[in-house]
Amino acid sequence: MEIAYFIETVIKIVVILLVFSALAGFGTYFERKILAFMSRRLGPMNVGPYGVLQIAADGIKLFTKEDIVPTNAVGPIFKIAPVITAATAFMAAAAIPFLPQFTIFGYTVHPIVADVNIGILYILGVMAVGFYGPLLGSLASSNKFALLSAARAAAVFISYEVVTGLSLLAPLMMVGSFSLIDFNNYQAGGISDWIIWSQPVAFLLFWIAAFAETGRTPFHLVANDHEIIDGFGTEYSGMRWGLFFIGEYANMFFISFVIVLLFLGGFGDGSVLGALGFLLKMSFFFFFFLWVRAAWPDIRPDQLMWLCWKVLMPIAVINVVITGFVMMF
Amino acid sequence: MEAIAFYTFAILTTVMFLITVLTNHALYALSALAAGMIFISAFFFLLGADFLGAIQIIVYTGAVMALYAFGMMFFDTTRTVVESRTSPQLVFGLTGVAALTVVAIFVAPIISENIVALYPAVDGAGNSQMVGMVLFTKYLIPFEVAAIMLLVAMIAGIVLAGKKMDHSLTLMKDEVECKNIEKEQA
Amino acid sequence: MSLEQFKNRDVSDSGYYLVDIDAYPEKGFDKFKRIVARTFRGELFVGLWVVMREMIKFDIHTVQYPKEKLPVGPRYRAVHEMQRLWESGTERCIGCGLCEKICISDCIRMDTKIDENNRKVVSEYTINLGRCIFCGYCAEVCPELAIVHGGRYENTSEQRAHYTDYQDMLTPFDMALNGQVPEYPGFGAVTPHEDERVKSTPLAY
Amino acid sequence: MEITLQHYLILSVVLFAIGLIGVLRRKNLLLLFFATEILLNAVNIAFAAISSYYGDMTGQMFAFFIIAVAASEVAVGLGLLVLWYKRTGKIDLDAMTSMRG
Repeated sequence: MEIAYFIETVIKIVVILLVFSALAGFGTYFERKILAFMSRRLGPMNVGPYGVLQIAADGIKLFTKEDIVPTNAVGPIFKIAPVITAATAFMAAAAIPFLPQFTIFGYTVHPIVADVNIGILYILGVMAVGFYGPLLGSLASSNKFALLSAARAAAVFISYEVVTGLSLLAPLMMVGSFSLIDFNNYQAGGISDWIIWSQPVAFLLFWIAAFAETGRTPFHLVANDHEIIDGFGTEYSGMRWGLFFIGEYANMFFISFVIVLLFLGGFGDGSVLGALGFLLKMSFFFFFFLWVRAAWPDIRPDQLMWLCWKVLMPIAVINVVITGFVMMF
Repeated sequence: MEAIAFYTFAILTTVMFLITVLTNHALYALSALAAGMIFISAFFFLLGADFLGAIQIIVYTGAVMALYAFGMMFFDTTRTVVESRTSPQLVFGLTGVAALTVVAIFVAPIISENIVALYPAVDGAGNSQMVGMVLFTKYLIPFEVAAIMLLVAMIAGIVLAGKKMDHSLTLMKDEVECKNIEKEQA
Repeated sequence: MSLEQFKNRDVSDSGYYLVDIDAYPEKGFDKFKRIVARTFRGELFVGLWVVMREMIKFDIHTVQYPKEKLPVGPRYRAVHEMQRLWESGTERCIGCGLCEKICISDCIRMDTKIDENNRKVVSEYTINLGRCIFCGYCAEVCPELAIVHGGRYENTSEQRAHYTDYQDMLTPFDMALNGQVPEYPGFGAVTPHEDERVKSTPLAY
Repeated sequence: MEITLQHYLILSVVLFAIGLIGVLRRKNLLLLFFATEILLNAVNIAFAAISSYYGDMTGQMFAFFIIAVAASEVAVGLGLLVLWYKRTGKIDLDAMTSMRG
């Protein structure tokens, strides 16, 4: 039993790693295609039919590029920083149930690596660690633009951690558990049981904060391309830069899963329909990341901090207080 | 299984903290300390203190170390830090003596036999539930005091690092010197 | 519209209007009100809707360049062509060297020799297209209309040697015979009934 | 092999000693702060271990309060550090001699 459990866990880890590494690659393809369609272009078309093999071409390019470590950079930390980003993104995936449990060849599979009873805290914590990648990478590359980016990244991530945590408090109070499986079971009754109906404010806040946590466009200040070259990635090249990218896209996928599990019912009662709906809902949130990138401009750093501390955080606190009162009486 | 995990993380933590203490490079120290903090949270998970482990990751690695990193941006991180070492023998000797003393105290069987659980764990409750139960009954006042302390610290941090604090309110020596220099120039 | 009309046109009713710019809010509460107003007017969602509409309409404007090429205007002046005579098929270039002389970026280089018939022929002729700025002086100065600018605009290459082949620039003789060498209307161009007016000499001009 | 409370306590002491080395030998204020963090974390391990092996939540509570104290210490200490650096351009412990009179 012990051995079987061990083997199962290892297989699950390998599957998640492979699937989401590949998905992160395809994420770039989807992003380029959708951004292109939204601006009346075609996007990548040359490699393979409709450019679907673009990811392979990109991968070959990234792997074969010269790996440059600048002279003044702090070598070991410069090299380890991209690994941190990618690794923490996949570590966070350990507590996410990707599908309802299913039985195959008489063996029940739980598509979650570790159902820890502090799942959400764990995910938040590991995603908080994820920003060490940009931070250490920037500090180590001895580039002032990278340093600026690191300062912004630190400020944005720490600030929006607050919003994420506070916005999650209210649903946590209702469910009474940190486990994502418990969250899912709480909303298993159907659409009317979804937490989004009872906690719309928390949902919106978490959604907004998710953009900051993943560093996507309206809050794309970690690597603000049009102001500070490529932010933390300025000195990076080849696969090291690619690892940053994989981390970012994996994070987008995982946070889409988490949003759906927390607020939109997850996989419901665990039927095939529920699993399909789960993937559909998750795809919508991933699509929304790209949609927003096509439509909205970045906001200024001071506006970002203003939004966090003077708008989102008070709303989150008020939401928690109101939820507490409603639950008490 | 537990022994493997314990020894792995014990060695990792020790190595990381040794790097933090002994390196001459501020960035190495920062990274090693952050890694050590994460490895320490592994002990908390091993001990069944899940909530504490998550808090360790979120607060220590997420917030405290980030603040340090923020602080480090004011200094040159790629330069090596020169420590004026006076007498390493004294440092290591004193530390060894202190460590031995603490080991003796902890390992002394008299103490460990007389410990009785003040707030015993409740069966059937998860770790976070137990933490909540104890924290909001017996330790409510310290909890509130800690909250106020954090608030005070936050305001103090804002005031200290704010823009208008380039000149000191207490040490007026520099300003006097500056004014003297200005007068001389004028 | 004549120039006089254009000068006297009425600007006020031709679709121009002043954009209504509100005063910039100074106080904190005014700023808050502006944010609320902007949020609930749904400007953000208008942006979302516009890009989504464009995606659904799928009105793609991409030209997939190496496969599809946009037509080039008839008077486009790009990579040089060396012309031949229609009648005899000999090269028009007489090796005078004026183009080499006038070229301001020094990219034309030619070498001539006297052949067995005691005629001067161009033995080597190169134009470094990597340096050419397409000013058109060489075509301007050519007394024989031997060098002209053609419509070929793809002049990238991986090797400089590719820029130096005289034979590439010579218009193929069958094209010249078929009349595919384009002549554009305008001053100095060959008119349709040129044959009736031109005397039959080896050099038509 | 079973891991007992003694293992954790000894580990805690080892880490504490490492922190002590740091506190004694560091002259750079920022790195001195790092060493104090190691001290606090070493004690946290001991608290959590005792709490776990005696089935008592008090140890974990103390660990929480230690984390809170560490967070406030960082906020204030780092503020002072930045202020000091802005004023003098140094964060060397030996350079802070303005109280010597």
